[in-house]
Amino acid sequence: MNGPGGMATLADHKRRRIDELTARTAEGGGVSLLRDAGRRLLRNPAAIVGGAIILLFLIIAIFAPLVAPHDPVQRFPELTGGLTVDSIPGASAGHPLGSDPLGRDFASRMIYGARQTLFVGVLATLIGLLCGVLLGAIAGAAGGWVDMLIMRITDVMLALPSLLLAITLVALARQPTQWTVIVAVAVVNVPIFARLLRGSMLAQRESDHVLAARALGVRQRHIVTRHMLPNSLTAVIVQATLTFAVAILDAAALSFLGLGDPDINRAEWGLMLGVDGVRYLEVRPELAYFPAIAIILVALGFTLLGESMREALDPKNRR
Amino acid sequence: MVRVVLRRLSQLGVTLIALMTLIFFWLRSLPGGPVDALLGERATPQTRETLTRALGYDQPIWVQYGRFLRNVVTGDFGNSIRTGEPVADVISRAFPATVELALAAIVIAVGLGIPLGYLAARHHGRLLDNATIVVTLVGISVPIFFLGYLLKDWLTQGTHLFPPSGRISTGVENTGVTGFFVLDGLLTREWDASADALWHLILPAVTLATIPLAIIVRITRAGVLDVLDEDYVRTADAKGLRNATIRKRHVLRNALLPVVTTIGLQTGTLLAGAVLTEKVYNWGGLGTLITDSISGSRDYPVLQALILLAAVVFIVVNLLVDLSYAVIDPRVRVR
Amino acid sequence: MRAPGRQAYWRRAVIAAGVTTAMAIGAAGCAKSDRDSGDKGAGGGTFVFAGAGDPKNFDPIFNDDGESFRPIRQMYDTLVAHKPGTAELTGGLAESWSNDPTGKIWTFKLRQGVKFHDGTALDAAAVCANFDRWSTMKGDAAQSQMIYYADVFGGFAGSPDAVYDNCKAQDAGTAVVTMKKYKGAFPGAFALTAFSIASPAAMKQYGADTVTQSGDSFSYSAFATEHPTGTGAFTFGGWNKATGEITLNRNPDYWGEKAKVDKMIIKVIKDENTRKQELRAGTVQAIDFPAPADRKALADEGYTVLPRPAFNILYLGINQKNPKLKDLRVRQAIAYALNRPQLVQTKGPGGSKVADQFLPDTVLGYAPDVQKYEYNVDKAKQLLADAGATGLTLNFYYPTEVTRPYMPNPQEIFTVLANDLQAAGIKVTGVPRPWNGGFKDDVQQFGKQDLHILGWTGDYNDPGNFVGTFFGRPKDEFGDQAMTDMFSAIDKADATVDQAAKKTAFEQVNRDLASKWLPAVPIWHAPPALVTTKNVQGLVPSPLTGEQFNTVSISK
Amino acid sequence: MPLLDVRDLKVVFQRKGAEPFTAVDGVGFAVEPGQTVGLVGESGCGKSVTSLAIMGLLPRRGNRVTGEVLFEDTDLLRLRPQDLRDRRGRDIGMIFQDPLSSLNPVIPLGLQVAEVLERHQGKTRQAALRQARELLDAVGIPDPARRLREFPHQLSGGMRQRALIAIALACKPRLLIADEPTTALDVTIQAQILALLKDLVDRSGTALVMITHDLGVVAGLCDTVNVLYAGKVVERAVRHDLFADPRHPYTHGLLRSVPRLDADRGGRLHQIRGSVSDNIPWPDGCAFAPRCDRVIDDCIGATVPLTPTRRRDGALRCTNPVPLEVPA
Repeated sequence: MNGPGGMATLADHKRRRIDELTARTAEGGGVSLLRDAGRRLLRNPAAIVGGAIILLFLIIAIFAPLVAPHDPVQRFPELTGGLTVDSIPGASAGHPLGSDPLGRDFASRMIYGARQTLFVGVLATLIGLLCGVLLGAIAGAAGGWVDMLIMRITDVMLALPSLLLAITLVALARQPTQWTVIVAVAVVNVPIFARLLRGSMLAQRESDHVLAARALGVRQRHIVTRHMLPNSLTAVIVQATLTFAVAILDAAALSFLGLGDPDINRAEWGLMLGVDGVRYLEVRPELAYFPAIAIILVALGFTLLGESMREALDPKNRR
Repeated sequence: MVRVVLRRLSQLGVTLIALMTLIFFWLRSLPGGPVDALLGERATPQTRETLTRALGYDQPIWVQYGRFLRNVVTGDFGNSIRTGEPVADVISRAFPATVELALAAIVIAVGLGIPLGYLAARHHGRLLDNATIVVTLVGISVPIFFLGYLLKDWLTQGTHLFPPSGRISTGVENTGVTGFFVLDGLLTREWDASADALWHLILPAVTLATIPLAIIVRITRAGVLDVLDEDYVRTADAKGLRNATIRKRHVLRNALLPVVTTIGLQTGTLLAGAVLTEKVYNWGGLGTLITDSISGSRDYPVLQALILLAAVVFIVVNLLVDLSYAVIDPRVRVR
Repeated sequence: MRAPGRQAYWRRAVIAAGVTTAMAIGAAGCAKSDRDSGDKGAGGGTFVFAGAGDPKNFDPIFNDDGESFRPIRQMYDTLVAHKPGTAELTGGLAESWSNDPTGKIWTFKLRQGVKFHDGTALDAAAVCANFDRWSTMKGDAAQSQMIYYADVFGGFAGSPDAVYDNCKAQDAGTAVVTMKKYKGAFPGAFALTAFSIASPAAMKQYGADTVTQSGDSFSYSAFATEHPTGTGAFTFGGWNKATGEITLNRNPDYWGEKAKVDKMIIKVIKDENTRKQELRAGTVQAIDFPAPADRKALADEGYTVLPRPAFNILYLGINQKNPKLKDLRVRQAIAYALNRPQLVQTKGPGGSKVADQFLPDTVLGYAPDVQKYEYNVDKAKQLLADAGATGLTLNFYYPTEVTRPYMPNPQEIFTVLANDLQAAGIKVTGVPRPWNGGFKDDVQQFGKQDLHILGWTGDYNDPGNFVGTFFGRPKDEFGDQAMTDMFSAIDKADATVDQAAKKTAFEQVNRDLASKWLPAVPIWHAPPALVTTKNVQGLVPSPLTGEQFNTVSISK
Repeated sequence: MPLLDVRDLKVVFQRKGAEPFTAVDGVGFAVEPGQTVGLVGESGCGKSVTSLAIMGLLPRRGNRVTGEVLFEDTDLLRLRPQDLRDRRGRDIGMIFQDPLSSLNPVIPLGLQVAEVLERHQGKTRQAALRQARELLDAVGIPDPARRLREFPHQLSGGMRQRALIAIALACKPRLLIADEPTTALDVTIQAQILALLKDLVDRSGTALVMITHDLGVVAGLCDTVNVLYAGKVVERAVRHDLFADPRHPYTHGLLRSVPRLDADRGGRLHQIRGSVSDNIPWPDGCAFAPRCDRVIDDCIGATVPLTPTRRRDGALRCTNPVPLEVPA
C-alpha cells in the first residue's frame, strides 16, 4: 500500500504505518471483530432481554422524580397514623404500595431506589475499573519490578474472598457511610481489572503491531495509549458489566450484615432489602420482596448482557 | 513440582506478613477498639485508664508491634475480646463448623451441578438447556441471604420440616471428636446425633450451594459443549465405542478439568457466602465469628486471625487445586 | 424438651433429604409435615431458654453484661435480693440488713444453713472473704474487668477514692461491712449480680483471681470458666461453646424455693429473628428480647408475651460545648420540636411510654409535676428565633451495629428525630458511628457531637443510678462543666441518708433537670419483653432483667 | 460387487436463521474390496463431509443426509445408530487429519488403542493392552510397552498418526477411510506414513478411501481417483488416465499448479483464479464456471450431468472438456 508522500512528516508516516498494521492484525480481531460481535449480540435474545431490563432500569432511575408519586424521604401523616412497630399500612389511595417502616411512601422509595442503586453500582464499578485499569496499565506497560510490585499487591487482595475483603474494609473504616460501602465494593474489583488489563496488554506487547511500532521507534506512551489500551478495553467493558451485578449484590449483603450504608433515609434497594426487608419480613413481606425482585432483575439484566457480550466477543463463537 | 509448591508457600508467607502488618497498624489507628469493646456503658474513666495500661496501649506503637509480631510468630493471636478465650480456641471450634457446611455445599453443588450441566449440554439449544441457563442466571443474581430467609420462612415455620437454626438440637448428646457433627455422630455411633446434625445441615448447605451450583452447572455445560466439538470425541465415535463409554471416558473427564479449577475458585465464594448463610441460620462457624467480631463488638484479635486464616485457606486451596490439576491433566504434569 | 426419638429423627432426616432434592430439581411442592407440635411432652424436665449473646465467664465480679449475669444469677445469690417482678429489695443471703445513721456501717444477718455447691458453708467469714477479695484484687488486668466494683466502690484498697474499708465477721451469722463514706447506691448495690457471693474455698482451689492479659484481651481462671461455685438454685453443668449451650442443673439443696425443672439450658441465639423461629419450632421454651415487631404476632399465635416493667431511659443528649446549645432556649426548642408521642406510637416496643424525666416512675424521686415539653413546632421555632439561633446546623451522632433494650433500632430512631428537628428549622447532619468502633469514644470521651442518642437500663432502685450516673459530675458527653449547681444538687441528694428527705431532694432535682438545666431530652421508657410457650409457668419478668428461673415449671 | 457403494449422497446443512447449504451434492462412487480410491479436491469441496456422512459421524442435528451408502449391501444411512456403532471401528476404520487433537489428551495411549478391541472383540483390558502393544509395534512405534503408558502430548506428530492408524486398523476392518492423514505432518514424515499405510493396506487387503487435496498422495497410492468440486464429483478416472490426460478444466488446473522439477524455471506456476466460495448464484450450471478458463455459454445454462467417458471407470462432468493431449 502506498502512503501519500509529499508533505507528511516522518512521525505521521510512522503513525500511519502502525495504524495500518493494527488494522491488519485486527483483521480477525479488532474492528471487524467488534462489528461482528455487535451483530451477534443483536441476534442473541439473551442480550436483548438483558439490554431491555437495563434500559428500563435506566429510564426509571433517570426520570425518578417524574415517575415517583412522592418525595421518598417525606413522612406522611396518613401513613404514620396507622403505623406501629408491629404493623405497617398497606396500599391506600395515593400510596399504591403503602408505607415503609417509617411512614414514607414505599412506591416512591422503590422508584428512587433505582437511582440510588444505579449510583452505588456505577460508582463502585467505575472506581474499581479506573483504579484497576490504571494499575494494570502501569504494570503491563512498565514491566519489571513495577509490574512485580503491583502484581504482589493484587495477590494480597485476591487472597481474600471478595465479600470478606469488603466486610473487612467496612469494619476498618472510621465511619460507615455510603462511600465506605461504595469504596469497599469497588476495591474488591481493583485487582480483577488490574490483572485483566495487564494480561491483555502483555499479550499485545508481543503482538505484531506493537513490536512493529517499537521497531519504528514510536514513543512508549503513544504505543500504550493509542494502541494497547483501546484493544484491551473490550475485555474490561465486559467485566465491568458483570461487575455491576456483583456490586449491587455485595452492597445488599453488607447492609444485611449491618455494615452497609447507615443512612436509612437513602432509598437504595440493597439497603431496603438488607435492613427493613429482613427485619419486617413477617410484618410486611413486600418490603423484602419488591427490592429483592428489583435487585434480581437488574443483576440478571447486567449478567445477561455481560455474558452475551463475552460470548459475542469470543473468537471461538465466530460462526 | 516441589519447587513450585515451595515458591507458592514463600509467597504465602510474604503475603501474610504484609497483611498482618497492614492490619496491625490500621487497627491501632482506629477509634474505639478493644478498650471500648471491653467496657460497657458503665465504665468509669479510671477503669478505662487501668484497662489501657493493662493492654499496653500506653506504650509506643513500635513496642506494641514488636510484641504483636513475637506473639504471632509463637502462634499466639491473643484472646477474644468478646469471650476472653484464646483466639486459637475460638477459631478451632468454629472452623470445623464452616468446613462441614462448605463441604456439604460443595457436595450439593458438584453432585447436582455436574449432571445438570451435562444434561443441559446434551440438550443444547433445547428447552431443558435454556431453562437451565435461565435458572442458573437467576441463581447467581439472588442475594443469598434473602434466599436463606425465604427457605427458612417456608420450610421451618409452620411446616417444621427443618430446624430453623443451629447445628444440632438442644439436648441431643454428641461427643466431640472432630468437630464435624455429622461425622462425630458416626464415629461415636451416636446415630441420633448424626442424623440430627445432618437434618440441621441441609437447609444452610442448600442455601450456600446456590451460587457454586449455578456456576458449576454453567462451567460443566460449557465444558461439555467444548469437548463435544473436539476431534478426539469424533475419534471415539469412529471407533464405534458405546455412548456410555464415550460420555464417561472421553467427554466428562475432559469437560471436568475446568470444573476442578472452578471448585477452587469457589472457595472464596463459599467463605463469603458462609458469612451470610451462617448469619441467617445461626450456624456458629467462621462466618458467624466474622460477623460477631465486627458488628457490634470490634473483636479485632479474632478478626485479625480470621483474615489471615481466610487468606491461608484461599491460597492453600488454590495451591491444592493446581496440584490436583497436575494430577488430573497429564499435559500439566510434565511442565 | 426431650430429644425426639430415634425413629423420628431418621424419618425427619429422610423427609428433609427428599424435600431438598425435590426443591433442587425445581419441583418444590408444599409438603405437609406429619410432625406433631413439639412443645408438648416434656414433664418436669428441661427448660430451654434462648439468650441473646455469649456470656463472658461465670465469675460474677468480672462481669458487667446481662448475658453473663443471666446464668450467674441462677448459680449465685446476693446478700440482698429483689422481690420477683419488682425493683424492691428483699432478703437474699442476708435475711435482714441494717445500717447505722451515718450510712457507713452495714450489718448483715445471714441465713442459716446455706451451703455453697461445693458443700462449704456460707458464713460471715465467707462473705467477708468476698469483700476482701474484691477490694484487694491485684493487677491492672483484673481490676480493669471489675466494672461494677470500680463504679460502686470508687476504687481498690489503697486508693484515696476507695469506699470500702473492712468487713468483720461478728459471729458466724453476722457480717459487718464498714465503708469509708456513705453512698446512696447502698443498699441497692448489694443486690447487684456482680456482687454475688462465691465460695472462698472453690475460688482458692481454682485460682479465681488469676486474670491474664493476652494480646488485646484477657483470659480467666478455671473458677470463672469451669467451676463457678455459688449458693444458687442451679449448679453449673457445662458450657458447650460449639453449640452455644450453657447447662445448669437443679440444686437439690437450695436454701430457697427449689427449682421446678431438673435442668435448664441457656441457648445463645444472637439473631432475634432466629430466636423467634426456634420458639415456633418448639426447640426452645422461652426467648429473651423478641423483636418489638414480632411481639404482637407471637401473642396472637398463643405464646405468652411477658413485657418487663420499663426500667430504662432513652435520651437525646445535647452537648453544650457548642456555644449555641449553651442557651437554655435552644435546648428547650429542641425538646418542643420532637414529636415523642408519635415516635412512641410508631416505633416504640409495646408498652413504651413517653419519658418526661430521666427515671421511670417506679424509682424513688420520680416527680410527676416536671415541666413537660409537648410537641409544638411553632414554639420551637419561636424559641430558636428568640435565642437568635435560626438556621442552626447540628451534627447528630448515632450508633450503628447495636441494639439495646432501650434502643431497639438506633437508625430508625435517629431518622425520625432528625426529621422532627429539620421540620423545626434545625439542620441536622447525621454522623453514624459503630457502637464499639468509635461511638462511645467520640460521644463520651471526646464529646465530638452536638446531639446524640443514648440510654441506660437501671441496675437497682436508686435515683442516683439514673440521674447521678448521667448528670452527677461534669461529663464531656454533655459539655456541662459549667452547670455546677446541678452537680452539687445531685451530690447533695445522693448523700442524703434519710429516705424521705432523699425522695424530696431528687424530686426537686428532676424538676430542675426538666425546667432549669435540660442537659438532655428524655425520649422514652421502652420495656423489653420475654416470650414463652404456653406451657411455661412461673416466669416472672423483672424490670432489672434479673429473672430467676427456679420458679419456672413446664406443664404437659 | 463393490465393498462400498455410495449413491447420490447429499448433505444439506440447515442452520437456524441461515440459508440451507448443500455441502455434498449427489456424490457417488464405489470401492471394490482391497481397492484404494482417492477423493481429491480443494478444502471446502465437501470431501471431508462425504467421509463423515459415510461413517455417520455428522452432528445429529442441523443437517440432512440423503442418498445411499451401501456397505456390503447394507445401507449405512438407514441403520439404527447402535447397529452403525457396531460396525464403526470393526468393519470400517477411520483416520483423521490432526493426530494431536484426534487423540484424547488425558487418557494413556494404551487405553485408547485397547478400548476399541475391548468394544468389538470383547477382550479383557489386559488382553487388549497386550494386543495394543503388538499393534503399536506393527505400525512402527519404537518401545511400544512404554508408549502404552504415555499420553498423546508426549509423542511426536508422526508417532501420533501411527497410533491413530493402529487404532483404526486394530479390528482389521475391510474398509479404511483416511481423511487427510498426512496434512498436519512434516514432509519427511508424510512419506513414511504413506508408505506405512500402503504397506498395511496391501498386506491386509483392506480397501482404502483416501481423502486428500494433495495430488502427490493420490499419485503414489490410489487406484481410482474422484475429483470433487463444490460437493460434486467432476471427474473420475483411474490414476494413470487422470495424471496423463486430465479432462476437466479443474483437474487440469490442479495438476498444472503442482510445481514440477522438470518445468521451465522461467515459467510461472499455473494458478486457478479465485476460490471454491466463488460460486455462481444459481443452482444450475457448472459450479466451476466462474473460475474456468474454458467457460462457454452452455456451462452456466443447465445442469451438467456426470457422464461416463470411454476410459476405464472414467466419468466426467463438463460441457467443454480439455481436449486429449496431442503428443508433442
